[in-house]
Amino acid sequence: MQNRTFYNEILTEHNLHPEHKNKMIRPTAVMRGVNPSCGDDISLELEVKDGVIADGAFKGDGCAISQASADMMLELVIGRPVDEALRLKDTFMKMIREGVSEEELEMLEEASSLQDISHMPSRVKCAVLGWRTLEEILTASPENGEDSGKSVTTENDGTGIPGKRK
Amino acid sequence: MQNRTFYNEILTEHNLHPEHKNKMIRPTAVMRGVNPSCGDDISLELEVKDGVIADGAFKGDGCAISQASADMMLELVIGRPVDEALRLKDTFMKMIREGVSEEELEMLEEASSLQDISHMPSRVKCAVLGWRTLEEILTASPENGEDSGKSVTTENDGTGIPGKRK
Amino acid sequence: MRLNMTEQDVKEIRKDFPFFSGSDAVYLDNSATTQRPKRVMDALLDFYYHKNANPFRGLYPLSWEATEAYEEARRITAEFIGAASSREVIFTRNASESLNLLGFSLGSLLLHEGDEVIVSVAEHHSNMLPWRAAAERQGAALRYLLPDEEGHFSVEELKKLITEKTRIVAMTAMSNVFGELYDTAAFAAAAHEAGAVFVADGAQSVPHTKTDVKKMDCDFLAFSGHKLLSPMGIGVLYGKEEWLEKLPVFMTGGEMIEYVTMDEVSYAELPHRFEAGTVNAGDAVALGEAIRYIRELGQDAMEGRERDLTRIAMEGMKRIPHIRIIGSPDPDDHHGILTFRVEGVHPHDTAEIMAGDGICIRAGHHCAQPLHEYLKINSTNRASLMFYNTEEEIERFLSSLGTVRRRLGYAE
Amino acid sequence: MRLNMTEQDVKEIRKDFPFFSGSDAVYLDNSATTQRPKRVMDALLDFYYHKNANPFRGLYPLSWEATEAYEEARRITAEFIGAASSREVIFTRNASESLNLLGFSLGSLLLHEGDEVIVSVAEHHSNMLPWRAAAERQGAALRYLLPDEEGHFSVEELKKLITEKTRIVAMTAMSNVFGELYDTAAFAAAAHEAGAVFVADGAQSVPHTKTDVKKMDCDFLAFSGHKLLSPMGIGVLYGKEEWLEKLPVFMTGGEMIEYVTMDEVSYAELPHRFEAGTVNAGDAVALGEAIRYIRELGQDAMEGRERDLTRIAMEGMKRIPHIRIIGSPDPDDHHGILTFRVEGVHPHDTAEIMAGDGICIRAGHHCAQPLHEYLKINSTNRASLMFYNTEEEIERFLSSLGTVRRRLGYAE
Ligand SMILES: Cc1ncc(COP(=O)(O)O)c(C=O)c1O
Ligand SMILES: Cc1ncc(COP(=O)(O)O)c(C=O)c1O
Ligand code: FES
Ligand code: FES
Repeated sequence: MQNRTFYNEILTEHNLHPEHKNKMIRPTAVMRGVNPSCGDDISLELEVKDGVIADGAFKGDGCAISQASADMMLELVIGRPVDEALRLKDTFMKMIREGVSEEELEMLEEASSLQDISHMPSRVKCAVLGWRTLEEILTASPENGEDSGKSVTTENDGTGIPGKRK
Repeated sequence: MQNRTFYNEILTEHNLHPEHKNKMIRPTAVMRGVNPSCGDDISLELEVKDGVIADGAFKGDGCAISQASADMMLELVIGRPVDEALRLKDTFMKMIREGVSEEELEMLEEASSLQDISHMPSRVKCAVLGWRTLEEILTASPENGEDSGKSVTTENDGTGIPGKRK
Repeated sequence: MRLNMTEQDVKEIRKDFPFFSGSDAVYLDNSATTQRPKRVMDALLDFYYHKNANPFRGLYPLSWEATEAYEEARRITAEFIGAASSREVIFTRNASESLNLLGFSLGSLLLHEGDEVIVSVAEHHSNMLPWRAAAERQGAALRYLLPDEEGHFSVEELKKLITEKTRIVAMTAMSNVFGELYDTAAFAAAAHEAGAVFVADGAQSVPHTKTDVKKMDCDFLAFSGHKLLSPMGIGVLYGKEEWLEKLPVFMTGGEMIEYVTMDEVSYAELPHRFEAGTVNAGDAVALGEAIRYIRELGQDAMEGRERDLTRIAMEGMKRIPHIRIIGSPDPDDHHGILTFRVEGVHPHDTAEIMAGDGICIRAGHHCAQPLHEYLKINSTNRASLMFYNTEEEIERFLSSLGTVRRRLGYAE
Repeated sequence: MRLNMTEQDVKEIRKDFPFFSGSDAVYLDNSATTQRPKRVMDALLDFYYHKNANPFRGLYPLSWEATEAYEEARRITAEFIGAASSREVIFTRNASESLNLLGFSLGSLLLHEGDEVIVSVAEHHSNMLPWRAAAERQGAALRYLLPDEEGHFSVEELKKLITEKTRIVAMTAMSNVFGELYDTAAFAAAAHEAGAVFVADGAQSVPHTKTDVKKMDCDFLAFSGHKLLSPMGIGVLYGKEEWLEKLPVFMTGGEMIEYVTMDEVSYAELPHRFEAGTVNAGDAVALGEAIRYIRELGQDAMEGRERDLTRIAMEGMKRIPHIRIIGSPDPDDHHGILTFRVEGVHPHDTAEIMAGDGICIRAGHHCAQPLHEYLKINSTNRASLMFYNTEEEIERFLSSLGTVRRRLGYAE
């Protein structure tokens, strides 16, 4: 376990001083992501205009990893077209599941700092919570201002977590 | 375990050729003794007259030990007063539980051949089945010709059997 | 993986089992419980000495290792019985707990007033009493499937017994009295045709023949580790995922929840929702190791060896006068289980006399008392073999058996 | 029997535990499960290698030895908790199974429409969900006994909660979150006064303090072997004989019957009628050995040692800024259990960071989610000590804990 290095400056900075947490935006879509085993949840808000993520924010409680990951994710996808954001999501998931090339890693910008999470199987669910919620929001109702009432969990999505809630 | 010697001639003789099994008598009292775990049971019949066991017989199924023991018991108690039979019962039980003196052993006549049963804890219940039924019949309704409807079991009378049905 | 197993091989194999070096008893009560190879117990110790923590509960590496070891045991068990995924494998204490879980949960799911449950009359009490209790709780009726005199069950008979009220058919895949292996797939098909669920008791079949739950097409299968070279604290309930998803939970408590508030509770994913409280990771890991050992020996070789020993034993028994063997006259129907009576001798005396010769066999009803009632026999003796028994041991068994009547005073 | 236990003694004692020689982790999750002395596992091996047979089932000497070993474990367990006889000791898989047995059997015996069950809000899920399920099945209602902010429960509050409809009061003898030991006798007396049955959860209390069920006057007591230096497959349900005699059976099957016909069944004597299927004799024997070991060490010495360590740990924690300890401010109320939060840091991050330093502590709700809901805390960390922890380990724990906030980016 490389915790000493894992809780690095990028992560702690995004956790303690998140850019996009509790920010006021005019969301066109809202979705909740929940990890019942730890009781943590986030609520992700996006403003999608003409196929582009114009703005985004999140609320909620969670560990440093989930909070920082959501913040880095928003930093990365705001201003990008929906399909590009979804591709970045794929790359992020791939980074955690099987690893990616240097090139792909660079595309993830600061979010790439989470690559070692794969060695911490119990925390994968934290790192992917924001991303899975993003995926759901974008594929369920990309242009929709209504809260679909659905929510997402990353505790049984087979992201390679051994044990209980695979 | 001294089985080779345990199934000795006295025992096998009383088992294969019981003197008192299925004998026709005019019983004044009848009682059933059952060992549910092996499914075996005997029915003990006594003809008690003026405080003396004038005659006795048994029916039923069971292992060689239970059958021989019941037969030896009847051989011993027929013709004796009720209180003497009960004292012999006490001596028999004591022989199995803790051991008895040479003198006491002799009083039991052939029934003393069962003394080593104490080394075969699972078979104690067999050896005492007849005796416990005798005790019950003599203390419950010594002079009574009616079947009391009760029955006896030796599987949970704490005769020193370890385990299950003590 | 061995393709066959000779007497010489077995003498080597027995060195894997510390029990045999410490005892010269002839252990022929393998259907009750088996002995255990050293490597199985070593795996247990390795878990307790190097990976021990409460699985699932901690974030620290040790707890993850414990979780991994436990889940790895589940995966290997799933593979061993041909389950579609390890979500279909629930660890229990023993086959009895597996079947009670079903009695309670499947019973309450499927049984209503007037419904029917079919069990065979040859069931072990553990696959009979839970259904009787379930039927009683739910106001359903129990029907008995009866075998012929040789212990064969017929699918036709089952079909005759099935009505539109039949909800559950529970039947052993291999009888612990007859030793016969039944064609579970055929009985399951008859049940399914009528819309009933088929529960197979694999306590005897899993240790003695290759198991493929897909081929058997049973909806549930129960078995015990301790009859499969493993410790006494672990059993398995296999269930088809679609059924497990519908099944109400049984025991509740730690580990089997997703979240609990003062008013609400939501249960964990399969298979965890059926495993309340701290899991028996140590024994599960040992079961995993036993399965690895069995696969290395080769299940076909084991089964072949048991067939050979059964033939030798049964032929020997047929040569001894006054022996009555229960079930089929064909040794290949017995899978190492030889239930018998010595005429004129009470089975407890037979077992006692043979115990004096160091032969460990059983006397009684082998937890199948209704079968004995049906066969109109008070009790029987049973010798049950395992691949690790030797021809020498069979000889000792036969020669002791041959003297029983004489030692009880019969001329012959 | 030791009268006290110094740091030096403990260094010797740790040599009894193979786990410690193989790991330099600081294991502080003892409330979840403990480590095991070699002699406990040796007793297990001795059983499997030299006495292994299915207890109760055979007439041959081996089976009697197995039975004797199992029953001897029961006797020593009965003695250890002050039971009147070993008929009052039922072996189960773990505390959870013991409590589920009660939920089903005592629930169906005592609870009717409109009746009430009281549990404390601090109960482990295993002593809460079985009662919620029982209440739901029987149409009864569940009431929560609430503690004050420091984790103390009051008998007065219980009396206020009890009505003439209260049938069962189920309460832990020691909280796995607060670490506080409750005066079971006083709570039981309040229950008894109202004619209710008192069920004590001893999962945490039995390993950490001398148990005398007569003094506690509880009607039932549940605990687990794996929290008591034993393997994971054995638990205990103690019950007063008069109650056990009335209690309907729970699981059915082999071993727990007297006789079975096709239509009738009669159950075995106490305690066997509550032990369906092959018993876990191996783990029971190991539990017996663990109890012997504990008695040799001396329970007072163990308890004293745990009190000393708790004081050191708690004083150290109080010196670290931004640490909030849950429950009583008095170390003597904690019995080795220190549940806490690092302000501003999510407990999973605290546990993860400390795991990186080799410190094994817990994060989450410790299977007491309703208590966390009541305390309005999402989750917490928990360090739980055992007599075998060292002062050095407490130092390592404290120094790691002192760095958590800094490593998460806080200035201090
Ligand atoms: C056919 C069969 N079913 C069920 C059982 C019950 O297994 P266990 O006692 O391990 O629960 C046994 C063995 O005792 C058995 O032979
Ligand atoms: C207070 C309390 N009760 C019950 C349990 C349940 O014990 P087990 O998981 O061994 O069944 C535990 C431990 O997990 C506990 O701490
Ligand atoms: S621990 Fe809950 S999201 Fe990380
Ligand atoms: S075995 Fe039944 S009386 Fe002896």
